[in-house]
Amino acid sequence: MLETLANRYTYILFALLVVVGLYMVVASSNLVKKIIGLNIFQTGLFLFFVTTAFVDGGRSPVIPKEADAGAAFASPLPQVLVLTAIVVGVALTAVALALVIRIYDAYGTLEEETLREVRTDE
Amino acid sequence: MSNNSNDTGTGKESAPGDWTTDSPMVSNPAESTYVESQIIMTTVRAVTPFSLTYGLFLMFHGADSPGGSFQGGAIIAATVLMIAFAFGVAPTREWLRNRTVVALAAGGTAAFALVGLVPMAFGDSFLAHPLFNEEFGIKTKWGLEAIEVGGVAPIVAGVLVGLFFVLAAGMFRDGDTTEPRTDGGAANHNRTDQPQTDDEGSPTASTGTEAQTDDTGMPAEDTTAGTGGDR
Amino acid sequence: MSEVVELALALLVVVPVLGATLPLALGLLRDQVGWAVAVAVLAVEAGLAARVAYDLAIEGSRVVHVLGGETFGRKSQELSSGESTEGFAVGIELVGDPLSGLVVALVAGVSLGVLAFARRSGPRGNAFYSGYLLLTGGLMGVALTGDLFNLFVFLEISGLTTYALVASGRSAPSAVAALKYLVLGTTGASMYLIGVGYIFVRTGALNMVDVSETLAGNVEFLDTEGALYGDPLVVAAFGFIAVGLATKAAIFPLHTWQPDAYAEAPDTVTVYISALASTAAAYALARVTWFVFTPAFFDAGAANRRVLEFLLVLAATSVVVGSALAAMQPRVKRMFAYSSVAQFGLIVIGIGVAVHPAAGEQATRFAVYGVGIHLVGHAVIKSGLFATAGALSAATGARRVGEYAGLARERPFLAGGMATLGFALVGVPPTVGFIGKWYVALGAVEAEHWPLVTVIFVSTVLSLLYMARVLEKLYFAGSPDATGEPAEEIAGSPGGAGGAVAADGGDTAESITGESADSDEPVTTDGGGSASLGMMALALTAAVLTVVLGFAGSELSAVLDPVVEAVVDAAPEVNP
Amino acid sequence: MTELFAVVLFVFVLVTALATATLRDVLGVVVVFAAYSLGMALFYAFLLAPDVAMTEAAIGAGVTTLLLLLTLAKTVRTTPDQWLERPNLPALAVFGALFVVLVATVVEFPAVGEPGVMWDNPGVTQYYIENAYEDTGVENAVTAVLAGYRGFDTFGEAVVVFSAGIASLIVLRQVVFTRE
Repeated sequence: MLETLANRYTYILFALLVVVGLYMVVASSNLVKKIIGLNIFQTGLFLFFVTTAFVDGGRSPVIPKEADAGAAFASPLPQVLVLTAIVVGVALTAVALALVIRIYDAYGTLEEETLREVRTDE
Repeated sequence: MSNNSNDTGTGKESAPGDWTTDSPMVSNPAESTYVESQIIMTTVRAVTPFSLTYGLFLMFHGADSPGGSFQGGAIIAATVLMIAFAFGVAPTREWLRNRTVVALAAGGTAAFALVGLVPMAFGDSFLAHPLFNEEFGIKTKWGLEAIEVGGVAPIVAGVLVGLFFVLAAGMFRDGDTTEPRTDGGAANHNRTDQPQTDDEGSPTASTGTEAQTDDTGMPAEDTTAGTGGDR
Repeated sequence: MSEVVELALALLVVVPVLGATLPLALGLLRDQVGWAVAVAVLAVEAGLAARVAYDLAIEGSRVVHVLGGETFGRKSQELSSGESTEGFAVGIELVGDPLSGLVVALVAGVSLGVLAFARRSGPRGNAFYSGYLLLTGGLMGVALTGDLFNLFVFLEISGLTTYALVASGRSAPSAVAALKYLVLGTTGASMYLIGVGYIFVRTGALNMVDVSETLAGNVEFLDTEGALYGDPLVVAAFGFIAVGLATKAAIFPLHTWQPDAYAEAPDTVTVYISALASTAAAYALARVTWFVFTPAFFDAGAANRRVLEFLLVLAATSVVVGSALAAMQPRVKRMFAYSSVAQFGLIVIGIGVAVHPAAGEQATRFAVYGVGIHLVGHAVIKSGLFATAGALSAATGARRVGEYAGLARERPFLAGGMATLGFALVGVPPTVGFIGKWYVALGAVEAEHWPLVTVIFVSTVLSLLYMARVLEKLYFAGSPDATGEPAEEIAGSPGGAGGAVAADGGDTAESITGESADSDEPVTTDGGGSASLGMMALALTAAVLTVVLGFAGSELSAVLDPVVEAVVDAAPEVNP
Repeated sequence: MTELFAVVLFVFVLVTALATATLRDVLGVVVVFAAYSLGMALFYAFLLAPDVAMTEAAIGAGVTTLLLLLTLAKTVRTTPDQWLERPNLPALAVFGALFVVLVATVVEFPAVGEPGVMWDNPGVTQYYIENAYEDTGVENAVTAVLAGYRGFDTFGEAVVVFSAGIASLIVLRQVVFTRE
């Protein structure tokens, strides 16, 4: 069992990062920290995809014109998916931060609890 | 709440959540925390050519080695941000002009779509680069390069720089005036009877003083005030 | 590759995106061009959508647009055994079938129609209309893509723009609602992506048809022993995908973003997203559940069945919880928002019942009818209700149920529309709301899911309760107890609304009425504001449309027949 | 040697991730998060994904960090009353359960670096490796797939970035880009 897990260490790390990220989203009171948590969640997911592309003893997927037949390459497909997802992630982060700035502007706080109090006073 | 804002004129209390205080634009903490430093400026001057070159290299060299337009565009954007940190946002923005940023972002998107649409004009699919080879003898590779260099890189560079400027300028407020502003280019709708439908409940919006102005009805000079205010 | 409809599939996605660059570019020259650009672009879009929807829905054809052409299209490969495979996609395909045809027509119709509302209600500004067009393009992509990862990308495009549009108003709570939506929506999309990753590890494919064939063990190029249905990773993948898409469709317990987002967004945006945002996610869930996993998957083992039943329990819970919470809301928009939670629970029940092992062919048929019709029907009903509520509040300032007292006398047409749409929401014949609900219920009865039948019945009673509350206030309560509403306006506007109805005649030319509304509308300068003709027209068109669609129920279900066959056969054809 | 490198990376990434979750000072969290992103970039490079690594370094560690810092500059930092966050026990329980579920699925995966089913499948992945250069004339298979085979994804990605720009204008209600 232990060996099974050790052989899958990046997948374990994926699981850990997903859980840590989601925990931050739920448990952090600070809005910026929630967004960082979301980012950690997503990078864990990227690690998962990159791992599926990985081949032990292989090469990165830059395939020269005359590739020698025996050479093993990492799969380009999951890497492309991750590239796309990283860019999607930063786009979401940017919009989230714009919202945070606006919320701060209106309520003067970034702490969720304080925010809740301010809003119930309305 | 914008602790260092130039709280001029309105004479109201700057309570959190009150949008009606303050000048039309939030003044800019990123700007006011800016400290002019000869060392940083010199360093940035020295580094800029190299990082720009590296960005361009990545952009154009993604075909045969790792890297590509995303990374290249991001590094070019990062270079601009570096300049902004060293020399201040307002001068950088003046130097770069809004038009450039918009042209990069919108133009990149349009270019990407149009390159993709060309094959469709010949009855092939969207983004069918091999058609260029069949019809014009242009290698497929150049189709890929076209969307990468002509589309993705400008979008990434333009939007990232734009995002930085927008976030740095902060929340736009249309203000502390009860008079609807007018400007020449506005469309012919009647602004004064615009129903105020999109806000309720919040003390910020229901104060009503700003209620009837239009967000895009700002005179042109005010639109640069976010960063220009400190000039 | 020169079939007009094939090309139009790609254009449906590209045209709004190209259009979205225009307001910004033209904005350098002129302010306030956004609305006009949006009308022009979406008119083109509606033309394309009508053409596509005709072929897909009426003719019942399946159209594939291979993006990137032959080189990046389907490949067959020589096997070691000497045979060649039937071909797998190495690129991305856009796929149109009757179900996506319905959604395409809905997206194009609603996005054009809501513009009539937006003309007066705002928000204005070029950026807003750029976002609006991008959202339309994103939803078209969701409707048409045939690739699991590409679906994620388009879900995120539509998500990102929706978050921004929710916060496009002036009010501060809208920003909080948008951030909440963003966090939950992104979490949901990422969950979906985890599921896609798990599937990818097992099948090596992302194309929906290829994944479906590989999971079924039909493809020779994959060296597995038969179907992959029992594989724990595949079961987990369905779990993640279902949770992710259910979050985006606002299913209990991850529905909490929806009431806030709907209630706090500007009226225009509420009308738009209530019709389409969750609808797109529910459509995606239906597509993946029916055509990628297929009924055979859910019949393959106890674990598979349990996952599906867990989803059904969540859906049933959101029907009850949504209805109950709706009945308790004093604010009209929030009440309708909670009602959406219930309605999407109903749709997900239909999605699940259609593929449940206990469902025979007849149950599947009814459930598919129910889902297809209710997806469209609910979009029309709910956007109509929000439009009516928006018009009423623009005209009289009333935003709470209590403030609706006696408004029927002041605003007979809007009140009539509200009544029609309300009955449709409850599910009273002959409206489209009845047909959708009826088919979902019939499906549950056929499959003998008695608890689900009970849930649907209870939710109907509850929805009758809260709609009755609104209608009772509108029609039978005394004079308006709200604060000095402009009574002097009564004379003018209802007549105008009557004119709109007469001119409108139940067709869907909202844009035309919207524009005429702009030119000859009487300028009113009272404090309460007034509902524009465009707002009225949209509200009343929706009301008329629910009845028209209700009478067209048999035609709608005929449209969905090919979908039923595809689900029952569980074998979507691979295009040559 | 490589094993040691992997272990060090694993620990570094995990520790920085946990630090972002537990530290209370937001500026500190942002700095740690930048380090975390760099660690992830190294991890991607280690797993033969140089393109992803460069993107993560430029976007994750660079741009995201800059945007986060800018946000903090626009808002006020409250000096935290304590060093660490208080643990949220219900959330810990829920996500602990999620972790157990995830690990239960993880053991089903092929071992890291061992070609899985996806590789036996002579379908998509092998096709790219064998034909990418011939089809597109591009040596970097990632670019070939990104701009060629899956060019529509990249189109969607470009639209997402553009949308983000538009969205920030909408959210902050700025008209700064409409006129000079």
